[in-house]
Amino acid sequence: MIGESTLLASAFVVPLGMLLACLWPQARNRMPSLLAFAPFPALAAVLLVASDSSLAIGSTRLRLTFAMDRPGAMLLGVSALLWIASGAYASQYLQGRPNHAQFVVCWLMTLTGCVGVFLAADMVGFYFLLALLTLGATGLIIHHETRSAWRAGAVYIGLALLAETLLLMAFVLLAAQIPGDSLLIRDAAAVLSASPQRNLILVLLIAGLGMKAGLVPFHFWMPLAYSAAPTPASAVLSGAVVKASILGMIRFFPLETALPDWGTALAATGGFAALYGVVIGITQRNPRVVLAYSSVSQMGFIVAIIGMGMLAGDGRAALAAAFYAAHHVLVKGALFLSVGVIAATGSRLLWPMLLPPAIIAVGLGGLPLTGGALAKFVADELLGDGTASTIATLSAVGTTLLMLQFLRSLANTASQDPQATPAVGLVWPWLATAAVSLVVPWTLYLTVPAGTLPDPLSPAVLWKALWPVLLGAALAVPLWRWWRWLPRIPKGDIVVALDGGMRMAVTWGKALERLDCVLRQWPTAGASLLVLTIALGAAVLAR
Amino acid sequence: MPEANVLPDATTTDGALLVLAIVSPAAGVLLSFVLGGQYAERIAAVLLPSGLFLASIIFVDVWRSGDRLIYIVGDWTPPLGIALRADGLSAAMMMTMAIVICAVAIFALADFGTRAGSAEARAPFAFWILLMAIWGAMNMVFLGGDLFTLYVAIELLTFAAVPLVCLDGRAETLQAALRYLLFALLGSILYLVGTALLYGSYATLDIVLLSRRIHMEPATLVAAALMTIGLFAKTALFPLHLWLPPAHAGAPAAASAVLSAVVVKGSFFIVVRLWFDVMPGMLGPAGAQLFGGLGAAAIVFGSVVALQQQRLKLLIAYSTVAQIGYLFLMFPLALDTVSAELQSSGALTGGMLQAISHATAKAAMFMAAGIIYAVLGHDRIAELGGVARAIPMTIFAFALGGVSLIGLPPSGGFLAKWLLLEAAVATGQWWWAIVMLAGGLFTSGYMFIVLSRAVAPSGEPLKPRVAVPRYQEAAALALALTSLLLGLVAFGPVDILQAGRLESMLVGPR
Amino acid sequence: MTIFAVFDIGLVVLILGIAVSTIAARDAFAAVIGFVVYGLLLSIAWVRLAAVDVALTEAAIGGGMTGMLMLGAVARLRFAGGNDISISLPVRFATAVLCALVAAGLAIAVLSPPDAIPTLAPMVMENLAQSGLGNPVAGVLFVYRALDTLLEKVVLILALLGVWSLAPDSVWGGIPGLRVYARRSSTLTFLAQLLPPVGIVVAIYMCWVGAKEPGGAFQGGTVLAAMWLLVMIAGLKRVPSIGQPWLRPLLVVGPVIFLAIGLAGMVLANAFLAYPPGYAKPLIVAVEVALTLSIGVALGLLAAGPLEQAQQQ
Amino acid sequence: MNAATLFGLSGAALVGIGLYGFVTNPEPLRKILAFNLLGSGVFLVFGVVSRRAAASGLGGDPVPQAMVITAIVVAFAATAMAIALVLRLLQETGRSTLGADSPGDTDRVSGNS
Repeated sequence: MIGESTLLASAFVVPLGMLLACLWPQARNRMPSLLAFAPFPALAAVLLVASDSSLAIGSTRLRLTFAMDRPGAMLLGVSALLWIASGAYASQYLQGRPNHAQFVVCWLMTLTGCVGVFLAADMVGFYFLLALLTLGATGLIIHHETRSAWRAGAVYIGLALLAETLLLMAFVLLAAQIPGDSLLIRDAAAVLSASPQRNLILVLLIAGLGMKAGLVPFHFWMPLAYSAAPTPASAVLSGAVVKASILGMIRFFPLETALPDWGTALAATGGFAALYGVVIGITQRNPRVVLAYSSVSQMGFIVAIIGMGMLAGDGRAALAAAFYAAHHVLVKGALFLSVGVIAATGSRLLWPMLLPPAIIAVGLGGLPLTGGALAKFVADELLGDGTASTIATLSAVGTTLLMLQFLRSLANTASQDPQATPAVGLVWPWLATAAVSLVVPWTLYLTVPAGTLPDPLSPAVLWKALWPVLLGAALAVPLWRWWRWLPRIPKGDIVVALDGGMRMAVTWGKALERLDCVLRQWPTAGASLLVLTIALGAAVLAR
Repeated sequence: MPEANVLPDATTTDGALLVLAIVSPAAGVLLSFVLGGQYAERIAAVLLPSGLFLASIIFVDVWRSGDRLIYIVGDWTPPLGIALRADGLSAAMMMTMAIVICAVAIFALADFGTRAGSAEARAPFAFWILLMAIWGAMNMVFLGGDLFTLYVAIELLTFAAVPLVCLDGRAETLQAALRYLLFALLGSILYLVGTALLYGSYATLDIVLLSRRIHMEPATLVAAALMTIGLFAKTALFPLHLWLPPAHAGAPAAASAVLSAVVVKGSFFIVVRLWFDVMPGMLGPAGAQLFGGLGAAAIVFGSVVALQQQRLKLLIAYSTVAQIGYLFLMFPLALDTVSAELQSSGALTGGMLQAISHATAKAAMFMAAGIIYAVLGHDRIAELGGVARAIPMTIFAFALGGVSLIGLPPSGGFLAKWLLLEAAVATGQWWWAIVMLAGGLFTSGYMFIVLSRAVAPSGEPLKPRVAVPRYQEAAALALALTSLLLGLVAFGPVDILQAGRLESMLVGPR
Repeated sequence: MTIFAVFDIGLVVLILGIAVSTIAARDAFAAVIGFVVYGLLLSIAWVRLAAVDVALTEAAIGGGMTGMLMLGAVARLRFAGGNDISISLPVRFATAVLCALVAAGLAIAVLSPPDAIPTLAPMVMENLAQSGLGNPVAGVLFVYRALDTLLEKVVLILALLGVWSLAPDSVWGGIPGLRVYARRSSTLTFLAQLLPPVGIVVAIYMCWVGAKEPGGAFQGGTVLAAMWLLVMIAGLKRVPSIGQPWLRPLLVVGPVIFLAIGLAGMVLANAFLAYPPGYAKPLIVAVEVALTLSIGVALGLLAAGPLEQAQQQ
Repeated sequence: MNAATLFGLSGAALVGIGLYGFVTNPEPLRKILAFNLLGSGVFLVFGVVSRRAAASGLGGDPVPQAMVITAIVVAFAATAMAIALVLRLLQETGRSTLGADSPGDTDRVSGNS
């Protein structure tokens, strides 16, 4: 239907148009107040476009296809909500700050990429929009232009481009397998499990998407980036942007066919990351860094869900992972926004202002009746009763603990001025996100036919969710008592290893440069020419 | 072989356009030379755009018909005479070079513009004539159907390029020009031996005739090796790149753009002609791997050394060294594993697209570097701070050029990389894929270094030393955008690169 | 072994010997002198190869003009400091081996001609009558491969432009820095007065005869250039400034006429660079005459070198 | 061995000699000289190609001869340009060297000085 494809197209064309409009200075100056409106077409598309409708641009032989599938729609919808709220937050945030033009451009670039990736149905489009996303996100991370921001940006873009390189290789390998000229992700996923290069492709996909998703050991960019970026940017980066890679996993991995080896490996990595994030996170003092480690943990958990799906060949994992991710989009976004709000709040208003983040933070650990509990409930079905389930419970305990640590560090960052009140323009987007994060998971649960209300509300389920939270809360007491004995781990933990690598790379680079110097001298170059002539002659002779 | 002596070649309708493409630059050179510096710019201003128009007509003609345009010069068919032929490769390259040269001409108005009524000045006089000469020489390279004509064409190219290097007369550029000239002469003389040997064996140097007659024998082998390496030297393929960095980095910005974007492609194009058209079956796996190995080494060395440069123009020059490497990866990738012949396949299309997208992107980057130099009075990368705020459009153009070099969609670089990677996968040569991907990462590395410096704030507000004319920035941006959107040719005329190649594909060596 | 064979072997040995000594000579001046002798010997070799046209060209340009150019440069470079590092013996040796290998490859190629040696000579002769020319080389240059010849003229103009463009801005429009012997040496003056009339006659003859016998525009032009240079060096005539109004038209007249006739061929004959039947010979002679002039001036100015003095007002 | 082959071989040898001089001799003028030797070797190869293809009463195939004439003129133009460059370099710097390292690298200490 024409109307549907127009709507689908407008989802990413509108932000793109706004991005291009930034070429004119007048438009650039007015853009901050319009940021919140950019994601509306995407939201409209999610609500109005039927699932499985698609839009193709280009010739028959090579084209870009956009389509709405169910996990994509779910993630796009909640992401659009977060983008709207954060956009509104940003327009207040930018007031009176320098260089907002740069911020706006990067913001719109990231938004276009984010929406586009959620809708992209072919590999070229996916790759392109992912690249756009990366470039925009890098711009957001370095926005403050401090030394640490530059470092975070460099680490981020380096890793992201490496990830995209791996993905490109995987895509080309997949394209070679697909019969005909199709480049659709759907067709790629279909041929993957039977492909002779399956293992290579899977390694490339897991590494590539894992890097972008912050899967341990590629997680180190997250704490750096999220603590360096401006608050609204951190919110969308941690909430919406990283989900692009989760969606990539859902779309590319052959979840319908059981691949036990790969499933186990993925689930184990994810589970490890879920716990690792907690363990490192509780040693941190900066609330943003704590949240970043929580993201490491949560993303690990989502990967574990996908891994379990692969292990069992259970297609439901796609929806479950998307559902869990959708919840995380909103919660993480709201929590990052609260960092900004609390920093502008004085002691007078502090306690009431801490309440909303407290609820949704602990909800992330699985507090009954929150979206978090619901997400965990949906995931539980896939995790079974074995090790995976134990890890899930451990992760719930740990997450609660981590979230309490977050709240504590958050309270410490409150404004020095006791009378300080945050601007209204900051507060309402934040409150709205928090409220939405509580309501939307339930709405989704009911509209996307996954189950009915009584299931997650039965007492057994409620208790199963509650006790890890209580245990986590109880553990917080000894943690804080002996907190100063904990080791001080720099944010990004293993990133320090990168410095050593850099030094080595520089040494190698210097060596190559010296060699180049020698090669560029006349006699050497002349001799090279002669050697090459002889070598080519020999090579052609040997034909 | 009596039938091989008679060519089906005959001048096609519109073949006269090919003559025009060669004659009009030549006439421009002669006319400007005699009328003097006051008119050189005006003549160029008329001829270069009409050259672009001409190139587009030829392009559309070839694309529509899917076949070659041919012109038999003097009505003497080869082997006695010379034929001009435009196949898809020539048409696409002609079009690209015309676009680049026109953009460079617009850019150069600022530095080499002549005021009406003033006395003849050296640099503008030389520049405009040399620019037209380069344009004509490139057309000759693309259209020439005879290996000796191609020799004259690349000599013409060299003689036009060398003075451009030292147009500002500083001692170091004179030295760079001398290096360039001497090494290029070595290259062309090696090429010339090859033509002598080939003529000795087949009594023709016509490309189509040769492709039918050629077979493995000692003289052909020696000729192939000498000609190829000679052309490598002129293309500055690693490790024969000694002349390129100082020459390209030292020349005035407009000249650097032409040298890097256009001139090196001339000798490269002849390599393609030689191996894909004249002797597709001669290279063999070992030779193809040698080509690929040199290309890979160029990518690694060029990129790593570029990463360590302290001056922007040198960095871009080394990036050219690396990008030239990409062009040679297509040889092993185009080699058909069964017939051991170079096939006009996706790899060829990818390689040529790489050449085209590099031409546009690199020209844009050199222009941007020239503007930066003009504004700051230096091009030290460490001190670029604040420049992005002073001249945002220029930095944007530079960044877009970088996007194309890195190979992000929708740039032409992406499409090229995709096609080459596809070929690598199809032929199971994964090592070239690794090199290509690593090269992309290196490229993003040096682009990040430059852009992060440019975006960073400066200590004190930057006072541009000169006011940069708007059209200069626009020329750079236009080229960068061309390069960025080049990937969209996938929706349209990408097939043109294969146009008119059927025949030479079918008649390989026996 | 015939007398010719002995002569050939002797010639080759001599050529190679001088070539080696030219490379090995410590003194640049000696090397250049060696090179001039070498050029003359080489033109004898070309006569032995039955290529009198080439022999004339080689003697005039390869030996004569190039040698003169080099001698002029050596004289100036005499006191130039150069501190290029010399190359170590092992590297020299390795390079020598590599060069020997490449030369050996070339030798193998030369030694293994195809069984039936292909040639275009019959085809050239068959069609030569149409053009009315008697010299097959001129036929190739001006009829069959006229495009190459035309382009090569453009190359010449471009090289000259390149040389001029090296000038510092201050002397643009000035005078090439040909070394002029202001103190008149009697022999030089005598020669400069005696030779030019003879040379001009020779040049005209060469140009004219080129249509049917060896000789032609190149050779004629070179003789013309040599005479002009002689006169200038002797100080009998001033070196012209490049701004002279007659200079540039003279330089391009050859290629322009060539180009014009070529283009006219598209209308009057049936192709670019084709001659209307019956008019081929006069047209070619006209082109040759114009080219002789242009080549003469171009070669002379190329030899005169870059600009060094501003034009005196 | 006939005369043509003899000259052809000497052409090959001259190419070798010229290449050696071109690569190893540091002075630009001597390189130019070596280039001319190399070039004349190449021309001799054309000569032998022409000579051995003698037919139709001609002493050699005229096509390669014509090519050599073209090439000689081009080589002369190249020599003139190179010498002009050397002389200009001398004028500017008082020296005539190609520089051991790339002259563009003024910011960096050259690798071998």
